[in-house]
Amino acid sequence: MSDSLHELYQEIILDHNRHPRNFNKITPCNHQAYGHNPLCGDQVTVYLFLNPNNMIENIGFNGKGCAISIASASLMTEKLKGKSVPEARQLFEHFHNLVTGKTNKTDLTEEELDYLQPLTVLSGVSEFPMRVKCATMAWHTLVAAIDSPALPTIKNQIP
Amino acid sequence: MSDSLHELYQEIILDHNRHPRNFNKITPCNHQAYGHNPLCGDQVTVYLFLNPNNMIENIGFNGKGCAISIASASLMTEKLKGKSVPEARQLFEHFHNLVTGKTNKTDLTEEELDYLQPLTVLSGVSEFPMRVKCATMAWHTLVAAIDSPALPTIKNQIP
Amino acid sequence: MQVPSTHTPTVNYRNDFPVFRQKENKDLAFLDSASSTQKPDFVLDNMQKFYQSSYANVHRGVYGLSAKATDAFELARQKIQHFMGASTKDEIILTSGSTEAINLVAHSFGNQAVNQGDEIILSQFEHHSNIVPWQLLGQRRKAVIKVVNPQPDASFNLESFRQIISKRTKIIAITHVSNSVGSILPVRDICTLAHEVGAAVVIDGCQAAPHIPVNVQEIGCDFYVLTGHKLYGPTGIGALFGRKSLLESMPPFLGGGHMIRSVSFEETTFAEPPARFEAGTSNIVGAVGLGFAIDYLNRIGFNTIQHHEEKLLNYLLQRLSDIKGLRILGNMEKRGPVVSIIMDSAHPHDIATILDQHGVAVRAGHHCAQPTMKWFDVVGTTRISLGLYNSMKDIDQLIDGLMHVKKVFG
Amino acid sequence: MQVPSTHTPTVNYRNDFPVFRQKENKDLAFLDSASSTQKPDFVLDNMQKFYQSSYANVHRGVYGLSAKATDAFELARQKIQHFMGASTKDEIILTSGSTEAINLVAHSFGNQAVNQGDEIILSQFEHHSNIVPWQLLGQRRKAVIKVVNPQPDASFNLESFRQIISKRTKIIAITHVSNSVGSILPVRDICTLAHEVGAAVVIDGCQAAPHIPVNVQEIGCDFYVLTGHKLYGPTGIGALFGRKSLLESMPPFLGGGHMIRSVSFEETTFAEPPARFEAGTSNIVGAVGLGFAIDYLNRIGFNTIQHHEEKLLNYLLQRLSDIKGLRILGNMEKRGPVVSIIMDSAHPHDIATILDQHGVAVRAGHHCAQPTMKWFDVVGTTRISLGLYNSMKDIDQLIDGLMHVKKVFG
Ligand SMILES: Cc1ncc(COP(=O)(O)O)c(C=O)c1O
Ligand SMILES: Cc1ncc(COP(=O)(O)O)c(C=O)c1O
Repeated sequence: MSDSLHELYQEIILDHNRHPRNFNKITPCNHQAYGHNPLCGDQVTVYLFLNPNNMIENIGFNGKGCAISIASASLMTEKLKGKSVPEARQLFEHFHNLVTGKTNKTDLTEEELDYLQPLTVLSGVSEFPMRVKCATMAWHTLVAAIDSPALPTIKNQIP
Repeated sequence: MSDSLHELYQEIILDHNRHPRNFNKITPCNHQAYGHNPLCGDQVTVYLFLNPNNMIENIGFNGKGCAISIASASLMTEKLKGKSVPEARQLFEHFHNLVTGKTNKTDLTEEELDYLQPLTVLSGVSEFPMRVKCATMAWHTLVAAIDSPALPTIKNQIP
Repeated sequence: MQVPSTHTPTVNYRNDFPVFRQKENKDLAFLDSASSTQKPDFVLDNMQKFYQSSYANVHRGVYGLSAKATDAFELARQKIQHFMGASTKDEIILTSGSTEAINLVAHSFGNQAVNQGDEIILSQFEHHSNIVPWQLLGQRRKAVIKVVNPQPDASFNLESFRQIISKRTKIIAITHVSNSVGSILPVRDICTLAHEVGAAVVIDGCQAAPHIPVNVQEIGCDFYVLTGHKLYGPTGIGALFGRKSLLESMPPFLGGGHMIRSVSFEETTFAEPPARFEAGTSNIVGAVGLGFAIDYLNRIGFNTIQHHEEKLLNYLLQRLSDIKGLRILGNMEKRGPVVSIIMDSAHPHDIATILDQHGVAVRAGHHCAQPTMKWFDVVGTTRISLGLYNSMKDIDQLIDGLMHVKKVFG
Repeated sequence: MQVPSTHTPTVNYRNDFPVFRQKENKDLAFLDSASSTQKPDFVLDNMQKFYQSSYANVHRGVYGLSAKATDAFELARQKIQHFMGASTKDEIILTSGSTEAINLVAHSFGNQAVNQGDEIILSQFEHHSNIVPWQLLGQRRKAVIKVVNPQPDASFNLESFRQIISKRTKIIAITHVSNSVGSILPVRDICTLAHEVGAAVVIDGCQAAPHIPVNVQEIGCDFYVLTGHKLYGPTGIGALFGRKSLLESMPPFLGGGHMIRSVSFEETTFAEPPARFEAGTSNIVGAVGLGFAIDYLNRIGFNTIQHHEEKLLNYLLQRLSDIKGLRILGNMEKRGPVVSIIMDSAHPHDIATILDQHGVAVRAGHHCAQPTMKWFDVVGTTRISLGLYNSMKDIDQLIDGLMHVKKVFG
């Protein structure tokens, strides 16, 4: 197994693929968006519950996709629960730089690694340009969910 | 001047181009057709008066075209006046073979040369494949005129 | 690392293809020919020579170069005519690919043949290029699209067509060989059936022409399309066969130079087919190149091609069937050299990435055939497709890679 | 036999073009570039290399070759973007040529922008490819075609457009440079004028792009088309610039693979531009080749190109004006390097045949611009058009040939 492949399919990624976290439609939910890669047919829906302070109080997803896209979505939900919207956007920027190879993992400081972890396990994607979209699809869909108008009915629904 | 060019633009051709014979709409006229080469815009109309014995009693043409097409039309009208329709068709076949190079002028017997003359002056066209259409346009139009339904009104018109 | 194959191919067409002489591709197992084929030296070198010594615009120049180019271009049309078994070269229209060809038929033929409430029949296994143009036609003409389903084994039988066809059927548009799972449709019988109700049959031959001999007269179809880049030819060129009597009654599709008889702002009249359907400057060198690709195939001969590819296909199917947790879509008796697989544990994208690391090029995804994917209830597949240059070794290399996938994903 | 020229060209681009190295073309004066240009080694060799080492279908494969091909293809789009001065590469649609590009606009934009009684304005000097698609649109939408006439010197002024334009004008489709007589249209001012009444401007840049720098943002047009084979690039490829906001609101033209978001028999949704307008497999290598042609031109630079061609054009016009009984169509101050001539005594076809015997390639006929011919009241012309590889010697050879024509026809 080549090094880059090893890097790409780390055990933690395979684990998140097999057992994706937060793999459900959350309730209550006040923002959601659907993402879709027409080239491969992969699809993801991201569900958010943002509180009045613009904080991600809860997050979930479901969909179909390759190991990279499922693991990335799963890791994202773990990472973002409890983060503010501006923090989430900033994390996406850093994550994007990492998987496109704009930032090199080995150049990151301890502090930065700490800030990004465990998302850094996906840095191996940068060696596979055709797979960058897989790694970022959930994140793009997250941004779409944040930017979409709130769904008041669901927010106020009685469980 | 190259030999083939010399052969193409013989004095007799240039003369027929400058002074085309039978260059007019004849009266009476009972068959006519319009021919047109969309690639160069050249156009010719052939007018016929066929008598009840299927004899070309009179023939004329007009139009616009290159030296080859005008000379060919002019020579054709000279040749065909007084010929029967089957004779005209046969002449076209021989002429066609000549200008496409299927028959070589030098292979013709005295008798054949005599039969075809003066159309043989156009045999030089066979060296210029892109010009074959110029030499045959009037003849194709002639056939179209023969095959078109008779125009009784013109046939019977009082001059 | 590779399981050594006990088979040796009789002829090595691989040597004809420069791509495999590149250092980095020496061990490449290219198993994505259904997407696009590699090009042999014969085609590339002759196209190059044409550009270098005989190139000019066609049909329009009195001068020598233009005459040469025109002859080469029309000779290519003739080669395509014979390749498709058309009765005259005026039945061959050169297009930019099969997609343009199908759209041309959908507009020029479809707009006048199809009226409100009429039916267009497609098969469930069409490529998007043979679906979307008909949907757009359906919208324009308020016509209905009807779909013929395959048998459980993914083959198609005539009976399913007979059940759906009706007097309102105006067009049947079907693939000859499915690009995603390899089903071969009974095109000849479908044509007979269609003509009983006066419907026209359009056949998408993209995946058939590289593998089996095509004869439009024997098939009895009204339109047949193929594309050059899947036929060992250049990109940007395709051909449409259309029955002469139909072509003659069809209005033009694109407007432009060459397809006219005369133009004025008041009135424009159009040329005879095929010129009427070839607006603007054609892909001259593309057509010439497709002609050379046909020469190349003819020189090998379809007997040999079929023999070679069938042997490979059987070996491929046999080796795949040995892998547990791997499913082949469709278990019909006969198929084109295209196989779609599903692995329980791994997604097609992940499979393709791992195979790529093994020097195996396959395609992952929906293969522009989303309805086929839906039929099998999958998002996508991993597709293995064969070409002339493939050998047993390529298949061994593939199997080796698939074993690795299993190691990673269990 | 030739009148020796006292001029010597500073650079000999001729050496870059393999066609002139062929024995039989050593003395060829190729003066038909407006019909199609010859191709430099740089373009041919790089296309060949691409086919030999980086070819695969684009956008669809996970494997290395496909990624390489996709990068090259998208890089070509970027080169075209910069060449045309578009603000993003999503505004560049790759087509099979300018003819398809214009038809695309006439359908996807025209069908929704033009309604019964609306007006489409053309100039009198359009190529058939920029007439027929608008006539067909006019028929579909029951709209009116209006034509702007040139000045007596064959130039166009803004005033003539102002007189014809109205609130009902929805599209102005004009050539940048006339392909038959070389008139240059005031495209920038026409765009300003058009936008005052809310009309869109479509510019046919086929004859401009090889000779003058084009910047769609400076011009301010809504659509601009060019074609590869007249730009020292391969056949079968063209490009359409479309303003992003317009493209986004336009429905697709051709249906097929790649242009969709999702397909089912019930409902199909379409991709964003440019993919929405690129159905099926593109002319991948054609696009890459066009990119190399642009590289070639950029390397020389338009300053140098314009300087070279203007010098030749002036010399050509001067030498032609010395010939009695020869008339140049149009005596405007500025023109593209395209000159149509009429000789009193000889028909264009005869002139071209005699010139061919002198090794001079020119075009005789209507140049797919019958309305222009009618405007000048001629059936056709002999057209001399210049390219990078031409030199004073070519023009001397032409003049020599024309003297011969006079000897034959008086
Ligand atoms: C001004 C002009 N427009 C359009 C065209 C047609 O372009 P294409 O060759 O891409 O069909 C041409 C050339 O033939 C042209 O000169
Ligand atoms: C069955 C089938 N039809 C149509 C197409 C589209 O052809 P083109 O590549 O010419 O657009 C393809 C290939 O993509 C195909 O496999």
